[in-house]
Amino acid sequence: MAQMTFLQAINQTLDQQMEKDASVVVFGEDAGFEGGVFRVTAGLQKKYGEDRVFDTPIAEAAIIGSAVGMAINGLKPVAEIQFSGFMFPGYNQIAMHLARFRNRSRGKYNLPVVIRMPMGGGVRALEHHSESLETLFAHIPGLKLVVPSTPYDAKGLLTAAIKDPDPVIFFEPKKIYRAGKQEVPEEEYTVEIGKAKIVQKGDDLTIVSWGAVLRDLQKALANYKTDKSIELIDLRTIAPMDSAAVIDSVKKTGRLLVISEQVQSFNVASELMARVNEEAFEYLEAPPQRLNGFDITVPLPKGEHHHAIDEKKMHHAITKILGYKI
Amino acid sequence: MAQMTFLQAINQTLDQQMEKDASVVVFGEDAGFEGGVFRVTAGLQKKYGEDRVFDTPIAEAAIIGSAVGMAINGLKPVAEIQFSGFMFPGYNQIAMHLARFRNRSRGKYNLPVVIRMPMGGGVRALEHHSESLETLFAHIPGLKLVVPSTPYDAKGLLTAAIKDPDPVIFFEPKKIYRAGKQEVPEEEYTVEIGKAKIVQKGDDLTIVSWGAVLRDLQKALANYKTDKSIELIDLRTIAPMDSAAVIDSVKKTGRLLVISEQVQSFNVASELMARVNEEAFEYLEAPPQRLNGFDITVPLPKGEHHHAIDEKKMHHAITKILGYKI
Amino acid sequence: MSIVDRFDPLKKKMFQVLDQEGNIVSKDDVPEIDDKTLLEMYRVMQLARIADIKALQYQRQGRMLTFAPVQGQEAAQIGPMAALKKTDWLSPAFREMAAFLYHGVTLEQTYLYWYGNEFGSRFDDGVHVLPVNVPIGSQISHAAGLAYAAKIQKKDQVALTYIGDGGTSHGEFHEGMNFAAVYNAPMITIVQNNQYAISTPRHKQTKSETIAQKAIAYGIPGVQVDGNDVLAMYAVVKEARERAIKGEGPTLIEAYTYRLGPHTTSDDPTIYRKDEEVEEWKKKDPIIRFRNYLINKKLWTDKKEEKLVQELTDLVGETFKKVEQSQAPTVDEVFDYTYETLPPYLAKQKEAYKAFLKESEEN
Amino acid sequence: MSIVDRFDPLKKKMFQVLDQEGNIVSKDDVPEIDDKTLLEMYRVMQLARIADIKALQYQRQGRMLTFAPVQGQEAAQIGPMAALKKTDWLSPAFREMAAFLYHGVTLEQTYLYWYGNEFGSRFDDGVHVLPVNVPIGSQISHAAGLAYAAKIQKKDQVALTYIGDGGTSHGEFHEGMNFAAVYNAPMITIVQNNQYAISTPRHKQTKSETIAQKAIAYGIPGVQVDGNDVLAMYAVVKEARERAIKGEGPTLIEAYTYRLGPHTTSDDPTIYRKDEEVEEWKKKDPIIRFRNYLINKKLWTDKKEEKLVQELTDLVGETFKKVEQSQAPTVDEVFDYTYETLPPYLAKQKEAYKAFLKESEEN
Ligand SMILES: Cc1ncc(C[n+]2csc(CCOP(=O)(O)OP(=O)(O)O)c2C)c(N)n1
Ligand SMILES: Cc1ncc(C[n+]2csc(CCOP(=O)(O)OP(=O)(O)O)c2C)c(N)n1
Ligand SMILES: [Mg+2]
Ligand SMILES: [Mg+2]
Repeated sequence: MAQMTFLQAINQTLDQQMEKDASVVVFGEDAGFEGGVFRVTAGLQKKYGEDRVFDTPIAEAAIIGSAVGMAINGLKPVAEIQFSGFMFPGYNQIAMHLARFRNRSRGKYNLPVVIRMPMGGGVRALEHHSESLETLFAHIPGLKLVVPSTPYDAKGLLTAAIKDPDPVIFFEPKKIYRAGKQEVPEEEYTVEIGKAKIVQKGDDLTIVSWGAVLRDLQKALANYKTDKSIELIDLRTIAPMDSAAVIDSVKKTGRLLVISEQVQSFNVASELMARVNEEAFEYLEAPPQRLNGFDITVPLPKGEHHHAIDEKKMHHAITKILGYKI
Repeated sequence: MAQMTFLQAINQTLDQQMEKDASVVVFGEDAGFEGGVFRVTAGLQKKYGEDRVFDTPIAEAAIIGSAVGMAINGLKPVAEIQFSGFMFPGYNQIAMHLARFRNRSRGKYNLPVVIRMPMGGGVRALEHHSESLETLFAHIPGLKLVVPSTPYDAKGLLTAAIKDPDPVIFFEPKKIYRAGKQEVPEEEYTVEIGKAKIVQKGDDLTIVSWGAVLRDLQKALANYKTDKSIELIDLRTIAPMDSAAVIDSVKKTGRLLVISEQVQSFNVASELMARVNEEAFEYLEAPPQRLNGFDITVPLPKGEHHHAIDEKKMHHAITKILGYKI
Repeated sequence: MSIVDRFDPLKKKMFQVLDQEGNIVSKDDVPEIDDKTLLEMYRVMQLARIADIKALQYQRQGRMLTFAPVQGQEAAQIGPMAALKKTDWLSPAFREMAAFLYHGVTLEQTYLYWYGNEFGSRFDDGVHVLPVNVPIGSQISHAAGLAYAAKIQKKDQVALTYIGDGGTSHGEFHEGMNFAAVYNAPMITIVQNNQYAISTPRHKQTKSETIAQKAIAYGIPGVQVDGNDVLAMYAVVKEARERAIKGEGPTLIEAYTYRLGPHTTSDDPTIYRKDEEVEEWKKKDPIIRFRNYLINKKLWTDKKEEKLVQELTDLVGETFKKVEQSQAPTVDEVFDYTYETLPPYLAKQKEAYKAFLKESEEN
Repeated sequence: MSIVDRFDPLKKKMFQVLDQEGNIVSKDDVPEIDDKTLLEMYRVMQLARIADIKALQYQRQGRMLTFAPVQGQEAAQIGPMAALKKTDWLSPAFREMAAFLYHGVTLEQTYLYWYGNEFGSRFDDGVHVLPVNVPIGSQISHAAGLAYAAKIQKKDQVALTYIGDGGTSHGEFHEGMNFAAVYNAPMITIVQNNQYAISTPRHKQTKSETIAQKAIAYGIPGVQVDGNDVLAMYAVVKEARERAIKGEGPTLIEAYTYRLGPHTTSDDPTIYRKDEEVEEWKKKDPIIRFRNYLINKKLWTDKKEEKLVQELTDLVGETFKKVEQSQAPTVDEVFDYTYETLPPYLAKQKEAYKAFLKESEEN
């Protein structure tokens, strides 16, 4: 066991999997020689050589498209998109090929591909560097999408992603890359993709969140005075979503609040609210609520606080849903 | 007034707007000389010349990107994407530029751009020719998205779209291009973007749909025997969505069913269900329901019927929600 | 001197081995191909032609779906595939039925695909052909990835990919080409320049005088070849394969050819091209040219021809019958290939649908 | 003979007017520029340089956000912009502060942008500059569209666009270039080949020997120019503009240059490049070279230099103060620019947020 940041946990996992499995290759813009703009892949090229760890031209479509080809021809590509906001030029390859090859070939070609992308806001960055694009992956059949919120889960989910026969989009909330350390086992382990985690048990309200926001939420909850007990769920996997865990919880608490950095319309909260409606309607003691960004372009840093989810907003939303009476 | 198909109504609208406004230009793959693979733009190049109506190279990013530039420099581009499934290579331009230029330039640059795309299934086509991608546009702040279901609305909405200062994605349900004629006025008129239409009044159930499915739904309703009265809403605009109209209706009926060709997760139904939860929860007499495709890749023609929404499925869903008792 | 060194695309010189009548124009360039292979090449060219003509007929009768005919482009496909090893990869566009058939895809599979069934894209084990690729240009980087994997795994293997003249305008073409070139990945790209992209003529697609010269942007060899000359296509790919295997990277081959049929069965080419033009190109028919060559070489006779055509016609007819009798996709098939394991929410959708179907049947 | 005809990119000949010391190497190529303009060019080069150095300092003090320095590339930006008319369009990438300043964007605006405020992208009326463009390559087709519109509206106007060496790998570069070329749109593309894309060196980006030769793929002229030579950059753009206006289409100009600073303020270039290399390039500083030329031409003196530097330093300091005192975006500003008219559901979000803020304040 060692104390590790989120970023170190990912780096160590890549190292471990490359060591164990010669078919794992790591690449992306600046991901080779310098180890990526965040240094997530630092040291890997030196250790495993330029064939297995390499810089690519600036060409997101080719990064994803070549990963498709590599996977078909015996490799396990772990590709990096420098920021999730730059995945758009590669979205054609993701949605039309990566997600579909298995179905298109009636199971002949599985694509064990992992696409890593730093995501989310809170780092005072330029335009296109702060997006939360969960919906664009979770809406596409055939993709998996995970978002760890702790170093432990980062390692476990990334290990699972690399071993997964299906393509996995691996979101890395960049705000927490270096925010705090946690004990992470040296040896290999997996965290199951598709399973949410109950972070805190409770009976009166279910709050669902994930990624960096979940971390802030934990602090906010610690500072929130109430005699009600709150169940906190870290969704961890956005697709395939563990809505069953959320629904079970809501059946118990009767109240659901989903908190994220996404824009509002068509976000994970809407889908969860829909599923809860479909399967736990009779249990609802209050209308499910969502707290998220607005339906606007993420503002540049001087205005980003408007869009961001801070403790005040969280407390406000919690008070509101707890206070709801039919 | 003349009897027109959906396709003719669009062609006539383009013709009319090009005639009235010299800044309107029409282009796309094969959209010039032959008038598009569906012949929607037939005759325009001959009438308005190659400068204003032209074929483009096969390059969706450049089609959208150049439309951005043209709009900034005084034109009103009406670009065609041959099938909505081929918009993906241009999605970067749509989501990162077309949708954002106004916000990015703090109002200096409006982009009066219309992107037309044939969409939806039911025409026994190849892969990528049957998608319903509403979510991918409606989730992006700054875009408008309309889907007419009648020749009359096609003309009115397209006219409104061309006159709109903001970018509009204009979906054309290809299944109904030539399905039936309707009286369409010769003179210019607009149908307001952002306003749903109550097709049929009712008190016991609100059904929301749009596009080609709405047409099938009308037939299905005619064949459905019930003593309950059903309110049918043609959403028409997906973004900005007229959720107020739906919510008002649900406040009256207490029941909501949303029917579409989309895949299920993160679709328009989820967002509508979320909004209804937020604003009309106390009025609900049954959990809002959705009938749509499954979370799978649209099957090739021999399997497409599984995914498609037929009358049987519609009747089944209606019976189910009408029969629900709390 | 290598073909690519002799045929600088900027000089607009096109590589040819056989002239329009099937006579040898350049003796030294005739590739060494054994008789058995020559005859197999001819057989598959004819098979593709007949299957193509029949598919169009079936389609007109409403018995087959949309279909992208290959007529006129058989040489541009059979020459290259014959120059490959069976373990080399083919990453196709959508008009490569002839290449498919030569490289191990069965006629039944190709027909099943155009019949609208995903099982038509599940090729047999050991067949190194990717499914039909509809989004223009996106197949290039698949090939780049296949080739890169071959290279670092030190396989004796290349990836050959096809694209149309129109496809070269796409960003995906550019990215895939550049990507493969940077890593010297063993890739071969063949642009079938059939003069049109649906209705859009070649000169509206790009201002470059040849497609081959686009290779210069990637620092790789490019060459324009008579795409109706099966021996020229064979020779140039053979050479490109050797370069690729030696670690010298990709080659861009422009196969100058013509689509004799419509773009697809939904297309009416008379709108955008003249009959005379089509007639001109019919004279350059790659099959006739190759047959003349074989006849000159005493490998072929009219009698053999008659027999082959009959045999292939029967085969095509029987195959189509089988395809028509094939089962429509089941509910399980429609759901179960989305992921390796069906996730719970999707399993629920499937079960609900099955229950609905059962209920409907019962009513 | 035109510059592009004399400097075939395949021969790797680079166009130059001034040598490293600012001496004229090719008399006939010295462009005609009046003294006032020459001095204005020099002034803005210095302004950009000083603003750049200061921005880096402010950023290190935590007073400014990420910023993409332009140091070393001033000539590649000022030469071209001086060769344009004010009504010509600039469609930039993100490292064109010098070009911005010359073409009418105020220093306050550029600073405000890098300070993290959208109003830094709202340029004054009549300033034909698009906002900073972050997604690599996507600005090219904006320029193609601007140029196309200029052409069919018969304006005396071109669109000039910038991209980096790394950007040329992108599909968006390819599509935009090809698009403009097909229509002979009056576009000029300048690739600032500063040898790196973040940490990735030029030779890992593409296998082509020059960037200029990529023009051949589009059937347009391409030329490699000494990007640290402001007169050469001026001359080549002047010529390209004439071609463009005559309806002869786009030109691809490779400005061979070097980024002296980090990629952005979050970048540590010592990881991927050697000090010696940087020192070599410092000797080629475009500002020193141009100053020597002006001194030789008796247009400049050390005294003038001292005065200018002081003046600009003050200006930059004062401007930054203003920017630091600027108002943070209001709630209305954050919402109201999404659409021309705020749609009901978004208005609701805004009102709810305002109510929340009011409530929070009250508590
Ligand atoms: C990304 C994308 N855009 C548009 C289409 C629609 N489309 C199908 S075939 C075709 C023309 C292709 O022309 P070319 O590349 O020359 O190939 P050919 O059909 O001549 O074999 C187009 C535009 C597509 N399949 N993919
Ligand atoms: C589509 C896209 N992918 C990735 C990035 C991240 N990124 C920002 S700058 C840069 C390198 C650009 O290199 P180059 O084009 O040479 O321009 P330079 O920075 O040298 O001026 C990268 C990869 C981006 N902005 N857009
Ligand atoms: Mg073609
Ligand atoms: Mg660079």
